[in-house]
Amino acid sequence: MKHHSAQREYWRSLAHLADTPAVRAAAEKEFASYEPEEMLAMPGLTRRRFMKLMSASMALAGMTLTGCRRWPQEKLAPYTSNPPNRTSGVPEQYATVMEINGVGSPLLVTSFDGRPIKIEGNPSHPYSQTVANRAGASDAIAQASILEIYDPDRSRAVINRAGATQVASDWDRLSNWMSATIDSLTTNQGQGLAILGESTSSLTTARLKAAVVKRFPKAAFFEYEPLSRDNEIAGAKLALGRPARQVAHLNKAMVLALLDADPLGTHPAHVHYAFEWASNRPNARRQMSRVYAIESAMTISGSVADCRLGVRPSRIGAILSALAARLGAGGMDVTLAPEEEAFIKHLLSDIADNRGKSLVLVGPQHGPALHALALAINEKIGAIGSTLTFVEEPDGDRASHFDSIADLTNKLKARQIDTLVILGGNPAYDSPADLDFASAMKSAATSIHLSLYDNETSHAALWHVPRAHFLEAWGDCRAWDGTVSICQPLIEPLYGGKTPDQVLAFLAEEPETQSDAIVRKTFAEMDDAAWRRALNEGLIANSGFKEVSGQVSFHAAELYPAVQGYEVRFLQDSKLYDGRFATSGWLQEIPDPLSKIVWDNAALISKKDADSLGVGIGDVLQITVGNSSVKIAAFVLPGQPAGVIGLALGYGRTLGEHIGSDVGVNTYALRSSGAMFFAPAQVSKTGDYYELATTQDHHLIDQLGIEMRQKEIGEKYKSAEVIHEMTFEEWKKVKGAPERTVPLQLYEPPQDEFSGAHAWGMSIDLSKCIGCHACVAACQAENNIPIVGKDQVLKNRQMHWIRIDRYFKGEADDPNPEVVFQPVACQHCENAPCEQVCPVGATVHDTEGLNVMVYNRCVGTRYCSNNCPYKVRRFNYLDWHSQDPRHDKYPKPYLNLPDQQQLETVPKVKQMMFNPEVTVRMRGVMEKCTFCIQRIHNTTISKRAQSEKLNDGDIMTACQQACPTQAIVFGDLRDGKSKVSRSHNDPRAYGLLDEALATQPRNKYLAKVSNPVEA
Amino acid sequence: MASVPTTEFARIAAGIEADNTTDDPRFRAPLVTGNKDFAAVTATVAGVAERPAPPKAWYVAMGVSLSLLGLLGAMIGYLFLTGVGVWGNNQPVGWGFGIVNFVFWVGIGHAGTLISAILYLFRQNWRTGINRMAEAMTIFAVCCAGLFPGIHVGRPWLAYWLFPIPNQMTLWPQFRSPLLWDVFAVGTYATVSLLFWYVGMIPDIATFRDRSKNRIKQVVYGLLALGWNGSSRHWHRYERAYLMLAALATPLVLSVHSVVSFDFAVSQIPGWHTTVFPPYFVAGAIFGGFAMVICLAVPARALFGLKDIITMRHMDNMAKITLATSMMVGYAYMTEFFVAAYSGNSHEAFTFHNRALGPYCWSWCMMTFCNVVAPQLLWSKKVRTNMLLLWIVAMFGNAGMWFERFEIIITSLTRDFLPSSWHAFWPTWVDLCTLAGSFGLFMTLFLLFCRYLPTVAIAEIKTVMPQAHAHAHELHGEDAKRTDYRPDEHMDPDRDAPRLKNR
Amino acid sequence: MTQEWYEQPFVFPKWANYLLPAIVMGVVGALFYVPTVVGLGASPKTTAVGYSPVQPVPYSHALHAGKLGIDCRYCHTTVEKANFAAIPPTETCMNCHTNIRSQSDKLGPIRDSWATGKPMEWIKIHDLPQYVYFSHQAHVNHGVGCIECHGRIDQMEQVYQAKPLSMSWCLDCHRDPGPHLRPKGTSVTDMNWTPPADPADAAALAAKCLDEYSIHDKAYMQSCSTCHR
Amino acid sequence: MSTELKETQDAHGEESMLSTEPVLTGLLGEFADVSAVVVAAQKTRAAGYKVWDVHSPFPIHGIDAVIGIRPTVLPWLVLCGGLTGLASGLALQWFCNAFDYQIIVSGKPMFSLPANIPIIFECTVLFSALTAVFGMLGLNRLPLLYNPLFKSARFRRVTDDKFFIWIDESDSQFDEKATEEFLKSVGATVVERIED
Repeated sequence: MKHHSAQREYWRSLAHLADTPAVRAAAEKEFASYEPEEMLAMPGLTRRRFMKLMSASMALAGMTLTGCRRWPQEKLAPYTSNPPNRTSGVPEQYATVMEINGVGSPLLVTSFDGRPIKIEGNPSHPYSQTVANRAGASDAIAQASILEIYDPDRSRAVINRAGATQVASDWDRLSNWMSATIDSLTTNQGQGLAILGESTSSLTTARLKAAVVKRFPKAAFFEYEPLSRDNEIAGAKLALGRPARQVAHLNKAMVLALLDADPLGTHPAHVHYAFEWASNRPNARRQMSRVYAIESAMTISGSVADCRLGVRPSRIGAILSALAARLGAGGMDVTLAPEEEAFIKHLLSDIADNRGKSLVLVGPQHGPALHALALAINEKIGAIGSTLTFVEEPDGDRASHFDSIADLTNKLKARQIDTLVILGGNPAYDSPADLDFASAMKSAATSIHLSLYDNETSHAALWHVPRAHFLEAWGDCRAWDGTVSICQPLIEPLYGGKTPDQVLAFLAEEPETQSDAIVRKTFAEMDDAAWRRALNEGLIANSGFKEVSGQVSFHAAELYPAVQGYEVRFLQDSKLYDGRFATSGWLQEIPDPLSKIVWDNAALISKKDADSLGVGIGDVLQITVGNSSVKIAAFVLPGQPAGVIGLALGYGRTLGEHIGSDVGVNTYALRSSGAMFFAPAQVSKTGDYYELATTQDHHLIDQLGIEMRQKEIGEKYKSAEVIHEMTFEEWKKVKGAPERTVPLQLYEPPQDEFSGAHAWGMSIDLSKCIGCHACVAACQAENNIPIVGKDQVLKNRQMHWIRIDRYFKGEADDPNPEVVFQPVACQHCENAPCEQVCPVGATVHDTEGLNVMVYNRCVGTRYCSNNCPYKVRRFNYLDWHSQDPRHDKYPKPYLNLPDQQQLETVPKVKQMMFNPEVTVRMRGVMEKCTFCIQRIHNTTISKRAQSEKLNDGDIMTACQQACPTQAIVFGDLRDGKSKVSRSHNDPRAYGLLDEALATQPRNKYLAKVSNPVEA
Repeated sequence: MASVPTTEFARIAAGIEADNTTDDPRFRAPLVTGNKDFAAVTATVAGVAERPAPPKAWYVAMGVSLSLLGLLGAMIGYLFLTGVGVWGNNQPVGWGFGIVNFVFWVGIGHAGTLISAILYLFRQNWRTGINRMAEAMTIFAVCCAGLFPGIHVGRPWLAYWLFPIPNQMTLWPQFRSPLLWDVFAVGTYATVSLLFWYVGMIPDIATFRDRSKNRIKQVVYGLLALGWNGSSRHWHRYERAYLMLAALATPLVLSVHSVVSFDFAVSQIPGWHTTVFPPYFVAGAIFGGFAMVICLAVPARALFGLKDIITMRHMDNMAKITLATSMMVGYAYMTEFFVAAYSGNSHEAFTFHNRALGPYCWSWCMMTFCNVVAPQLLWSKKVRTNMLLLWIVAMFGNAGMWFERFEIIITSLTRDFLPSSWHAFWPTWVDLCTLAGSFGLFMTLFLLFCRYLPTVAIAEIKTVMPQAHAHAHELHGEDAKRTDYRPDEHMDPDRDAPRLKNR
Repeated sequence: MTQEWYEQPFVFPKWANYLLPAIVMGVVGALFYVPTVVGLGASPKTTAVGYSPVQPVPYSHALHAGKLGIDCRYCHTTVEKANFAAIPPTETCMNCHTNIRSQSDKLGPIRDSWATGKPMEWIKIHDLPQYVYFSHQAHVNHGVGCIECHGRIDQMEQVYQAKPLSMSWCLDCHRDPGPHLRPKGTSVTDMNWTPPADPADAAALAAKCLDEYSIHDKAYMQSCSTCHR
Repeated sequence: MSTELKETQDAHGEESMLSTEPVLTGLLGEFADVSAVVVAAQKTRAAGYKVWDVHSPFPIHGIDAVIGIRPTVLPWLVLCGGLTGLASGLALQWFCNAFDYQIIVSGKPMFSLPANIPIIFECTVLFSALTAVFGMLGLNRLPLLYNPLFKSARFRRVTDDKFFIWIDESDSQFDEKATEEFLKSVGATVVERIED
């Protein structure tokens, strides 16, 4: 997709920025109306290209009898005047940024004739780049935002809920209506006006808040995030005497101690952290870091740790202060359980050997004191300044999110607030249960909620205002290190949504009402050249937070009271975050990295507890915290610490639209102000059963199967057929190229067959993969892969072209099993077993060694899938794009030519999302990973056409590009110097099942290297 | 003449049945009992079709069969309009009931041609009593079999791409695929079996033609009989052609199921990738086929009064073959386990371990019991000659063969190489109804056959009756002794056939 | 012997014996006739070639490209840079037609489109299946003339489909590209260019072109992935 | 069943091609059982008749030798059919996969006999079987729906239990009276004139 790499047009023409009438006119022409149905007719040429929904009508053209059938007449609707800097049909890329919980993740969005269709990380931004200026990594959530913008369920109109009835309205009516209120507010200086916002680092928002305060001095601002990281800030404040943000430098940390911290999984900067972490796993200098994880839940970071200890959350305090005491960082030593002792013994010795190269991190669930203590330790071991630095925290002195929401609720209950403006968020759903925010909202005379969806909070509010998606709007925000990025729209708001800034500007009576003008004003001091560069690069250089330094003072941590019974631990969901993404089908169907559960959350429970409770997977538990309780199905997760029940937040939405409603159980119900992250609980068995859908280990109930699986994947840190691995010590001894034993073959493989100019190949490094599923989401977005819904996943019909096999190594009752992630896509075997069995030659090889799947030739015998030893082929058992993923338990017949089904049943808005370069498959055909052949061809074609040379790295598969740790490498094996050839010659390289079946895969895995302590 | 049928039916009604199963070295055991002459044989067989109305049981059976056939139609309609997703197939298990049923029916479809062809080559005269019925069963079973590959594909309207038809894409089938071998093998088999069946029927249809009283039957049978007039010259070439068909059909019948077994043997799924499959499948097919013939013959001979023609001896012989083949199948099962253990291939070993003890062990037990244990009863002559018991054992055989295919196809697919991809298979209601429906199709065709076509090879039966030889023997001798042939004495049958003035 | 079943004797008429030859001849005839008719009737040569819908504006390529000799790329700007040949925006028409024939009724829809901003809706003629990925830049930049696929556009009053655009037709060229290439320096848009008459020269030229554009070998050119994804 | 002669007989036989008047085509003698007909057949042959035949409900063992029927050429036709099938099966696969459109499949050679054997075999069998059946019908000149013999009500039992000897009037030795006598003498229970 690097058509444009010649002149990297990451920005739209300057004319678009200035809001001149001419440009508005142009924009109007470009999107004649905001009705997507009409928009479809617009960027004409490409209409047929993005609605690739007719595979089979053409397939029919091959049929002697219906060859005469002409498929529906198509119209060509060109622009009336070409927009500047755009070649029809050539995708362009714009830099923008997506903000979650006050931290921006920089993105590069591919736009196809005015429609954003794919998202990548911004390669020129330090917090997303993996290969400088070439590849930027991202995560599943960012990838899925492309689905969100085209979600037909998004709210399309302002809604007024005066009285019982809801009235569709529009922004003007609202503003007129508001003017009265605003007048009264101006008279009393905004007394009783409260504005509740999400956490944001936007400078524009800050500016506008000030402006609002200027107009309404008595207005009160509140901020709430259910997954707040305020503890870290408070901790730093405690230790340094001033609020500060901790920036870890994992590439420098050779010893990493994680106490309930998850820098690779849930940290706002996890993409960058994962990249840094991977640089030492192991690195070119034959060094390898060692990760210690002491955690009360199975996290991604814990799963890739070399040494892991699962403990109750309440033990973290004790272990940390013991650590502090023994390292001489002060505090009193406490007696630890023997396994804890044994564990920190190794940790201490490693830290001793790696002064200045070690780092101790504590998770945001733990109180400020623990963070302060951790900082004291880091001070002591010389981490601060090398592996850990401080930058200033914007608005660090604000009330913490939890206090803020509590304060607001009390004010509301006390009727001190009559006008409540809620900018985004969904407090009615995710605020602490004991506050009962939803009913508190009612006591405000006027309440306005701005949000993408007409959700729980919107229903509790008087007005709902549709929000502009970040791909539709202007804005700005700052990455974890404070670097400012501008959020620029890829498309005009589909439903005329507003940004929070626009609402604030309205309240502040700013002259600018358009989001672009509002943002530009914030950066008024930048000249156009600088501004253009900022847009182009996707960041404003040197705009990071100032470093702060200060003497870390020691503060004794109060230990948690010991808990005897069960403890629940609330988890940030790996996909739905805090529940705001519950409406995304892609995210719902992406399996949880560890449990592999889709379309549900579950009570994660250890084998030990499960046995003592006498429950298995799917048995419903009743979990009671304080006086509220929920019923939720149990899932026995290896590595889950005994006595701890893990509960993912974000499920059980009641107003999550078609996709998100009634999926899983709402665990916020158990979450009260006192205990936001973990709490003592009573757990009992209800006797009910609820079927959980997982994409792996289904029906692995019997001992026989379990034994065979363990045999296939091998013992801890030992190689076996499927998983090759070695310890760091062993690896240091390995030399030379991998030896491949070729089993006897019937035919001498013909030499001339793969005669192409290139020989495409891939390699996947098992020691770098953290199972984050960014690749899965990226593949889904790139290749028009449908979702199938829970019922179909139960039948194991999910369509992901690349899946991540997760294996637990060690005995079934091992409290700390080794976890291996193995991404498996089509291996593109040179002796592909799938090909010889296809009766119509629908899957064959091309001369560049790709195993190509020709959808339009496929009749769907499924023999190829049977004969594929990797089971990476996916069959369109039904017309997935047309199916309702939630409610079609019994598939509905379609009474027309099958190839028309998608055209007629897929919402037009959704059709805008399809990647025009990839055929949208119809029912009855097989599909599978193509190594992103559309990227290969588009790049090679344009390179040849412009007679440029093709360099290693010019072509990147979607999964490779998204991968934060660069575990996936793709390239040309003919080019001996290419990355991929080098890793194919790495001594660790092996072809999956190659020894057994001589399939000669073009994808090779690099054996996992882990760095456990010698027992 | 007219009185014969009545007394005949009376005799049957009285339940008098001769036991001709004992072998007495002194004389050849009769293959037609109830000391019938030619006319009586003709009358008995033709009587089935000439009755004014079939027995009540026929109507009942036909009613059931037709409703099942309707069900089949509905299921296929739903399938075509919705997608293969209405079946239970999933990601590891790409082939479910569709192919299980296909292999099952193809297996059934072997006994017919096998009985006809092989027994014919081996001069097993007793075949004449049952070959027609068996051949018919073959044809109908192959119809059912042919149905499934057609409907199990994702885009059935494109299934014709499996045939090498010139097209604007200049694309051809991929001949390395066992599925394509199937297309040719099953196609050939269906064609040859149909010819074999029809050629065998020509003289008997002529019999029907000459006996039928209403005009429609006379015309229809007349057309089908092709003007057969029993000329010796015709008989001469007819027998040659029939012999060669038999000689061709014998390797064919073995090849077809071998090719079907290649669908599995040529792939590389543990449990499929096995060299023993071709003989094993053929043995299984013969076993299943004979079981099915018994299941059909037992009621048919009772219902249509054919006990003197499909005699105890026939049933006894079939029972013996069933027993023998069931032992072969049992042996094949053991071989599989031995090879799995001996090969040292962990996947192979696990697969068989998994079959016997895994989640699908119930189907393995069903298979073993029905195909190996139950037929052991046939060692006892009491069972072989007790039609009810025999029928029950045969029914076990049929069920067992279905479970065998389920076993091979499903359990191997549910757990192959990568443990991450293992997944169970469960049929949906559509799967079950389609299976039931296919029996509807089979039974409907068979019942129509019983009603309107010669269910027994009349002409062939006559050749194995003593009257057919009588004292022709010494005449032969005499004829052989003659030395006074003149060269012109011989007439070349291909030229000097009797001239008939037809204008 | 009772003979009640001889009552209605039936004998086929004599002509019945001519049924056989009749049937045989009929079948043999059908075996040749039906495939021929179906083959010819259904082939894209019959169904696709000559497809010529009436466009909202009777734009004459014969006039613009032929008489006036406007280069294809004046309107279809993207052929060398992109996979698709862009249909010109209304603006392009207006460039000239604000002055020339500015009041012509035929141009009414163009003027409306320009005024309202609603796009023209031309009817697509050269319409490939959705799963076929044809790239103009891949062909145009390697010496394949427009005429190869579009025929004598410069002589068409109303554009029609000149070639079948069927898979076999594509393959004809992909399997032997040489004769369809024109050397560097000759314009691909030149409708009058013809290869040398002398077969030897033609062959030599073909070889030269294959070399100077480094055209892929046949094996690559007929790989499925070359056109399908 | 009367067997007396009519005046207008074989004199008009030939020109009555066009007329509707019945023409004698030959004599049909009925026999009760196998032995009778076999004996009669031997005698017929000994008597030097050439254009005659035996009709029976089933193939009579050894009758060929008695009448003196030479082995048919059918087997050779079938052999040719089989070879044709073999060749076409092989050619088809070679043309499709190795010649007309070469596509790389599983890194296997474009053409390799082992993979082609099953289909070659099937084609061989198919062609042979078709030749056998249609060759047989062809040589037997079937279907022949109309046949003067079918006019005889008795002859209907040739498919049941009766045996017939047919002597055609075109036989050089054929003389209606004499032949009728002859047939009676060799044991025909009934002799019938078959007219056309």
